[in-house]
Amino acid sequence: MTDAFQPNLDFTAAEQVDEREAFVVDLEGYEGPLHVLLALARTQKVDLLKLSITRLAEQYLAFVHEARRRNFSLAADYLVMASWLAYLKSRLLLPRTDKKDEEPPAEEMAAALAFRLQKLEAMRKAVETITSRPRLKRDVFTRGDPEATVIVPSDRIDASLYELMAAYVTQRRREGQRQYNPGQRVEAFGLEAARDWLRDILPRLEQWTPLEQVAPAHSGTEGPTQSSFTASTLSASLELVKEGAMDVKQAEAFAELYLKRRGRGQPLELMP
Amino acid sequence: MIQFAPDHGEIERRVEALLFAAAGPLSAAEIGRRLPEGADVGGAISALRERYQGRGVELECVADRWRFRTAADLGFLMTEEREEPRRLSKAALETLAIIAYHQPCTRAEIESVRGVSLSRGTLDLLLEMGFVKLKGRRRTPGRPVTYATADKFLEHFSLASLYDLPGVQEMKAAGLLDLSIPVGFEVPDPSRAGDDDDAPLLEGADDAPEFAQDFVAED
Amino acid sequence: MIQFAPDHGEIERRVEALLFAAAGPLSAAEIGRRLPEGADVGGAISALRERYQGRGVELECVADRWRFRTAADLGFLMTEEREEPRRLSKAALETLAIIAYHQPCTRAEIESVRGVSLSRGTLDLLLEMGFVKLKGRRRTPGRPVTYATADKFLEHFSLASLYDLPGVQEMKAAGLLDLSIPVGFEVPDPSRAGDDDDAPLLEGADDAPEFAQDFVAED
Repeated sequence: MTDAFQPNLDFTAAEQVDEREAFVVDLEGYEGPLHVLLALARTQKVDLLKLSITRLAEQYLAFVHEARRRNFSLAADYLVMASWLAYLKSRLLLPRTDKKDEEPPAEEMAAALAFRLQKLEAMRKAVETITSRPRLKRDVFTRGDPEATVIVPSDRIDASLYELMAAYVTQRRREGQRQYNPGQRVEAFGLEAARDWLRDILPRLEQWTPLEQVAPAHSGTEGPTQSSFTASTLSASLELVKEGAMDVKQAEAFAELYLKRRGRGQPLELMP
Repeated sequence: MIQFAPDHGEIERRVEALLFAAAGPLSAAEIGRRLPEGADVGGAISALRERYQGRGVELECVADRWRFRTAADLGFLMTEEREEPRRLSKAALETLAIIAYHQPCTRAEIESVRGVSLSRGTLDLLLEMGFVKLKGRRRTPGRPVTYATADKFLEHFSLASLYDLPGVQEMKAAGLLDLSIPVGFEVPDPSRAGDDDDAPLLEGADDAPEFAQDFVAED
Repeated sequence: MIQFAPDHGEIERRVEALLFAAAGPLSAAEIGRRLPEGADVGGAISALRERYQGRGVELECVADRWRFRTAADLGFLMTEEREEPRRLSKAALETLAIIAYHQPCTRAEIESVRGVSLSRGTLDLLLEMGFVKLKGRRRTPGRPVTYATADKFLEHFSLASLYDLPGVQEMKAAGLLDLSIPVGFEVPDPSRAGDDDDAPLLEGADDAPEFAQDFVAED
């Protein structure tokens, strides 16, 4: 059965055979089993729906055989397709049993395969027709120099879901890198903690105390830096000032800052 | 400046000026918004289209919007303006075509038409180029995301709308754009085999290459 | 394609196309260089000038160079203000993405993901565009305002609900998470942000229902 076709797959024979009939085993040229099947089906030169599936199966199996003989490492999907086609072919050739079968009739499966090939072929043709259309910036050109005051279609915002996704992932990646890099890690004295710290020592702040003395002291190499302690303590103290729990004063810009608990009924002290 | 009740000719002039000045295609509504109430934008566009017919510059409809562009047969003159097109691989073009003709469709459906799994980079290139967009989710189990073409696809290939895709009516009539697989039809789909319990089958095939040869040998 | 001895009409077409597609004004010599030897550029320009006389677009000469421009009396059509930006800035898009996936979230949380402080205009712009809305206040010290996406966000991105936002699977499928998925990378599902699992924390929520939803146990 395969005799009629087999020579075409043979490389030595292929050289003597008419180019159009030669079917050279070149896996690189194919995307997958369906693409190979489509190429094979074309050699039958019939309407894809009237395709001889048995013949197609033979051709494909011969193709796989040849490819393997030539030491191509065949992808699993080629082999899966081969076994399925062999199975389909055997079912098509065997006399039909009337036994209640769970599977659909082989003819139906064959027709469906032909349909799939037809569909792929249609898409192939579509690619050809679409790409032969006049293409922007290759065949047709829009205004090279639109007027300075461009009319911007105002009801459109150019942002696709893809861009949104991409923007999200980029940032999360950045975030991951930031957190992963220990060298860049800056441990800060949290505002929360600063507030708690202040509330704790507030009762003791009866006198004007410099900010530096109020802020927790940096110890060892671990933990937040002294400037973080100072900055957070200042921020937290301003909140407490706003709440009316304490006062703050500074003689002039860059001068020492003093903090003090606000006494009940005590008038706001003027700056010295 | 004629501000009140401009006649047809004046409306046509204004539409012409707007389309010329615009950086991108404009819809009739977008044009109309800049014209006096009740202006016959459609009529003006038809008149302009006729006027520019066969000229070096033509008026065309892309993605339901209008734009002036150079005549297709004069592309060879624009050596300086031409941009080296980003070459799309065969796989990318096929994927684009499948999405264009079947939209909205899922990744699995694209893979099922092509019979191979989509390699990395194929879809994201199309997405990045703005030819394809995420459309929504299929209301089926797993709620897969669906893809559709974006306006830029139509603009790039000078298509007025999706109805103008070459051969779309014929394909539809022939039932070729149906994504539902015929009842009981199961071609092994390796692209999806990895995702479920078919995985052992694949491993088996890899480990035992004789597997297929056996069938061939028996022939 | 007429390559040999194109007639006057054809030369005129070509000059028209060249002037239209050029990024700046062209001199007669520059045009002539792209036309067949001996083509009457001057004649073509005169003919075009006459053809466009009184139209919405005119051919004008500046410093011995030629260009198309919209008729001077139609300038008023072009001075329209932009109503909305055409493209979202990178910062705006990134901010929108974080709000979409992490909503409701506070300004500080957005900044913590982005690693940079948020400029005032970014959030305002998103609010103004209706993509984002104020959601409530976090019940943490300082009671920071939380942000969430508004309906217009769903509309613009054609999403039926927040449940339809692409998740990790789609990000992978789009090739965005190909190589180095950060350890522990998870994309929150914003559609579940509203789940009221924190029942004990609902006290006092009567007057401000959003607060409860926004609450995140920080300890």
